[in-house]
Amino acid sequence: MLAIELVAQGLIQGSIYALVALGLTLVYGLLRILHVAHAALFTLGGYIGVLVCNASGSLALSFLIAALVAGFGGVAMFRLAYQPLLSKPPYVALIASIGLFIASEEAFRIIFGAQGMSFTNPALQQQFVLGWGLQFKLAEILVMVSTASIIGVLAWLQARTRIGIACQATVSDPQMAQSFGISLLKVRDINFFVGSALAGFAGVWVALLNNLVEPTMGSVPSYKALAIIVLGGLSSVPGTLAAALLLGVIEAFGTIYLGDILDRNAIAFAFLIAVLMVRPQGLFARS
Amino acid sequence: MNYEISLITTMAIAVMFALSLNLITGFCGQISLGHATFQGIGAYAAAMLGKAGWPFLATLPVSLVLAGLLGVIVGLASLRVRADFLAITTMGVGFLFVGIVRQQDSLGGELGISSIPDHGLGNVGFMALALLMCASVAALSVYIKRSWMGRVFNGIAEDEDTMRVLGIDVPRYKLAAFALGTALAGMSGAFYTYHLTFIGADSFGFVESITVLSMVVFGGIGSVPGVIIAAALLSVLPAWFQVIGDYKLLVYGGLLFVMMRFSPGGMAGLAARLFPTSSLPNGGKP
Amino acid sequence: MNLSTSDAPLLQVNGVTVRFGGLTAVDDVSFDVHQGDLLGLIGPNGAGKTTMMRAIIGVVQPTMGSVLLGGQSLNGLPIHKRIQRGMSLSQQLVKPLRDISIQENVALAAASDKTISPLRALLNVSTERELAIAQTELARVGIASMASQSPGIQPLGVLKRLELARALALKPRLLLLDEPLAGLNSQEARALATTIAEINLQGLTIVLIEHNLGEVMRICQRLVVLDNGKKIGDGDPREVMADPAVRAAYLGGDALGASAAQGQETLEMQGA
Amino acid sequence: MTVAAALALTTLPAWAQLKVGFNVPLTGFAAADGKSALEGAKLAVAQANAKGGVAGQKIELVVYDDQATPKEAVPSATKMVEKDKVVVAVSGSYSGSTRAAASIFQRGKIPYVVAYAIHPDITLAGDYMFRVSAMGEVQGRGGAKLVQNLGKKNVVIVTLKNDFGQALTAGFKDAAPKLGLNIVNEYEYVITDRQFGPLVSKIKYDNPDIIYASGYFFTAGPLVSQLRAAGVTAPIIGQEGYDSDKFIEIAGPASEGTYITTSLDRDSTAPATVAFLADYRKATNLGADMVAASSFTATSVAIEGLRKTGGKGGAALRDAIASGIYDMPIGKLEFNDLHEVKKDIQVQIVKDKAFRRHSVISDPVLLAPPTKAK
Repeated sequence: MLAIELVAQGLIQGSIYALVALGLTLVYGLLRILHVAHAALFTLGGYIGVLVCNASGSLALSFLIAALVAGFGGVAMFRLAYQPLLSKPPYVALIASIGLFIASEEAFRIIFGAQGMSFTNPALQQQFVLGWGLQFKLAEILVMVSTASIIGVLAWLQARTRIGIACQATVSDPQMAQSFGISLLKVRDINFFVGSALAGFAGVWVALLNNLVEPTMGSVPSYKALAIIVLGGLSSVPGTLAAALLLGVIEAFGTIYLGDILDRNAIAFAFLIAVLMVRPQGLFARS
Repeated sequence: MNYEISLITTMAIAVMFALSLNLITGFCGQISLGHATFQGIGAYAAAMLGKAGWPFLATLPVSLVLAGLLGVIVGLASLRVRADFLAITTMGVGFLFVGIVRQQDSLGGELGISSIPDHGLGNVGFMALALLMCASVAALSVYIKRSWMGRVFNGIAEDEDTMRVLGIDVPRYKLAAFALGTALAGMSGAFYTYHLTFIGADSFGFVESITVLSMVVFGGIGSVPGVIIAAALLSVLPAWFQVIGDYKLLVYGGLLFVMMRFSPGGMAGLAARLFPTSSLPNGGKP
Repeated sequence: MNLSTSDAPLLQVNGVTVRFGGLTAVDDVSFDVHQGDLLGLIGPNGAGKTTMMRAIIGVVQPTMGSVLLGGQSLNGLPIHKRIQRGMSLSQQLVKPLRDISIQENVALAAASDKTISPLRALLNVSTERELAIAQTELARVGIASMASQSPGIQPLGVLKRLELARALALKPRLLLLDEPLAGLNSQEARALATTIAEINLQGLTIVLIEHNLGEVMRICQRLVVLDNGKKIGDGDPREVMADPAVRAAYLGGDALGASAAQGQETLEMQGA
Repeated sequence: MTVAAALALTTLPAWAQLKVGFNVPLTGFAAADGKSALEGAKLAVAQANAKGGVAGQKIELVVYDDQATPKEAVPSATKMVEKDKVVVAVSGSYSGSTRAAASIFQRGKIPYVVAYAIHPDITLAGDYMFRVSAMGEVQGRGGAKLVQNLGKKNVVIVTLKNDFGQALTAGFKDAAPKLGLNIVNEYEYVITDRQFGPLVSKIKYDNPDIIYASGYFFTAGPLVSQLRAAGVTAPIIGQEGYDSDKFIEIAGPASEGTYITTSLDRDSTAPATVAFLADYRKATNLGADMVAASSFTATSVAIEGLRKTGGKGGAALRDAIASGIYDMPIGKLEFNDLHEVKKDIQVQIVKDKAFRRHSVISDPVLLAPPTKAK
């Protein structure tokens, strides 16, 4: 069944989108910043993943270190770049973020080379035949499974733990949260850490799926993730997840059936604009 | 001399383009991440007409009007969404434009349009005309800033809700800013076409939209002299940056970041801080 | 002193209901405002006063009912159209434009005939007339001497008067004041209330939301009382306040006038 | 400033006198190819200077980064003509920037030798333009011929949506009916795509005999590996964009058996090719690819022209370059009246993690480059 296969491929791509866009949503919800440089942490994760895996041979270790490095990178970005700009008009942080992103892409190119890097022994390449002519790489299946479980765990943490509830409270009313003794700075740190770690994690997955990390690998996610959080209604985690998966599936069908009218990026944005004309607040936002 | 003439023409076109965005983003406070689309509309209109035998000067008004029309349409659509979304919708329009042009064989598709006929003004004449139009756009900007329109724009940029309570038809003013800014971008596009004699869809993509926004912000959002200096500098910076070769874009991105981080008012803001006596009205918003 | 009541009321509020989701903020409220009135719209926190005001000015559209100005329905009109028809609003949160002077802030309102369309605004540069009007209005509210200063550094008392001058510069037939005294100390509040009464005496019709009941009682000729979105009183201030239903509503919420000087309506604002 | 620029980017001494301009994408999306191109050109200059330069003068390569965009190429080309006063220029860049620069060099009457940009308009810009590689359409026709040679019939075409990919596909589709091929389906993708899942699924259902897919190593690597992972076993034909060891590294075992049509035969016994491959490895510690070989060739052609004119430029140099016959790593070259080269197409196949010679396509009619008449 071609349709099923296309849906599956859409979900694989959508999972990656979701991992990257979630971090953006957390940041937007908290600080109202369109954090373009988030995609640089995704690229950073990819590079760390390949480097660690090639050096140590352990994929698990490479996921862990990539997520940690990207996570701390995100916190550093927040502290050094965004925190001092919070009182400024929003475009200031947006442009600063764009500048940071351009500089990071170039830094990756200068440090790691323009040619990109690959795993010497790419893991999870085993093939799974699922019947009905469906066949996937192990990595493709695992990216969906791990995205689903990570987001599930996050949702649980957010609903059940003190710090999770504090984060939610901070998003809906920072002043109120502060008056209840929640440290704004701590909540922001945690959000940046978690969001960025997810992006780093996604970077390793993409490195595995393509067996290639490049300096420019973040450029598509940088703007596509913005479209996704808008579609999801800005700062809604379930909305972002749904929008990411939906966009993945739409792109999958679009590239096959609309390929000679519009390219993949144009399809994504045509969809975005069409949705906004009908539902100006986004697909999944509470109005 | 041709090198200098070419550089000055490049600068003049960039300044025109940046000032056109400054009307929308600087004066009226509406962030656009797709402004290159409108330069593209003007550029393609001029290229198609030029190839059909129109003289250069006749393509200018058509480019202007076409880009302005599209600007109004995009503006109308954008008014439906909340302010936060505007940046993203305009970005989407940019990707749509590139996607559509790439697919149109009549617009040259991926291959773009080359062998655009000569403008017939000579290099010096063309430069002079570009400078003249650039000066006109600058004069118009200064005039708008002094007119009641500029005062209202300034108010909308700072606080739309208050302007509404003052009886201002905010959507119409935003549309007016879009129409003016995009029309002037279209005109800069016609100059671009005849200057480079080659255009392709990627010449008006996301990167170009970001670049022009950077020019505006770098100069000092809303400050006419600041934006002129920034656009003139940044448009030829890559040529100067040849010296630092490999590190060019790194420095460019870094500069943008450092400027925003330490002087969000751009160069105009920096100047206002360094020379507190010199008054740069509105340029140096804290 | 009042101009004699003309046949049609200046403002008619007819059965206005405003719902947000399941919450009914204003419930079937009707009242008229006549030419020359100084009407106080009062009620405890969460009574629906601000929502009522927003329905009149057009920030929210009523779910049911209608608002008429000079006999013409305002239903469906955006804010700026209502203002062009002769209303103006002085907001509770004072938000002046910070990078222009106090006088220029008021002049922006005084230029309403020049800024009615972008094209007309583009073709008009001169500011003399508007600056003169602004100076007059600033004198009217008693801050003429601060005209050239920046609004960014002013105390709240001055900002409240700036806000009032800006509303006056629109040359309204009906002036809506949303808690003009909130945040002021009693001396400042008394002075501003006196200014408002004087402006009314000059012939301008005013509707006022206020928590400071002392001043309301002193200057208003008529009160409309809301509680839980419903109108529970309408008439002469002393008679209305003597009504047991009104007293009960106030005692159930705030003590009479106690917290009035602070006048925070945050909950109600968020409900909107 | 110019001297400083040259110093920063080349290893040559400042007293060099004969300037050869070189525009190349060193930053931006094409930086990977730009690096190879620059190494190739530098090698050509170094070899010429080691032999004493031209007419007693050293050759200096004046390098400009054009980011592969026309906007950067125009000021660079103007500067080369006006300020640096280069006697000859070489393009180590993509079609967009090369097209924009071409008219400037033509106007300045400076011969411009293009390494690997494939757009037809380039040589149409005028008589000072030269191109050492086969145009996209010609290569595309060669691809169709290869399908026929392999005895296959039903083809799926996957086109990279840029001028390179579209020119290849146009040529392929032009020749396909004449060769009795059946195009089952056609797909396009953009240069930023790395995930081809939906496309791969669809191709599996098309069940073609063979796949003709244009792209660069960074798109082709993931594409080929994903096709194989999904169980598509049909052979894949790529082109010179694949021609990089990076392709084999990215696609891994999936790259085995992939054909490419290119201009560099790594198993060639021709002395020029053997020497180039060895010298390039010695100079850079990397394996040469098509971009490096073509840029080396274009630069060498320019230098040989200079040698004939004794360092003089202008019309003399133009005529000298046009009349030469060159023995180059990418084959024996000779320019026609449009200054395009006629040459055979090398077919390489990936075998044991390396590109190996598969066959040579030689069809003087099908592979004829365009001429002035056309």
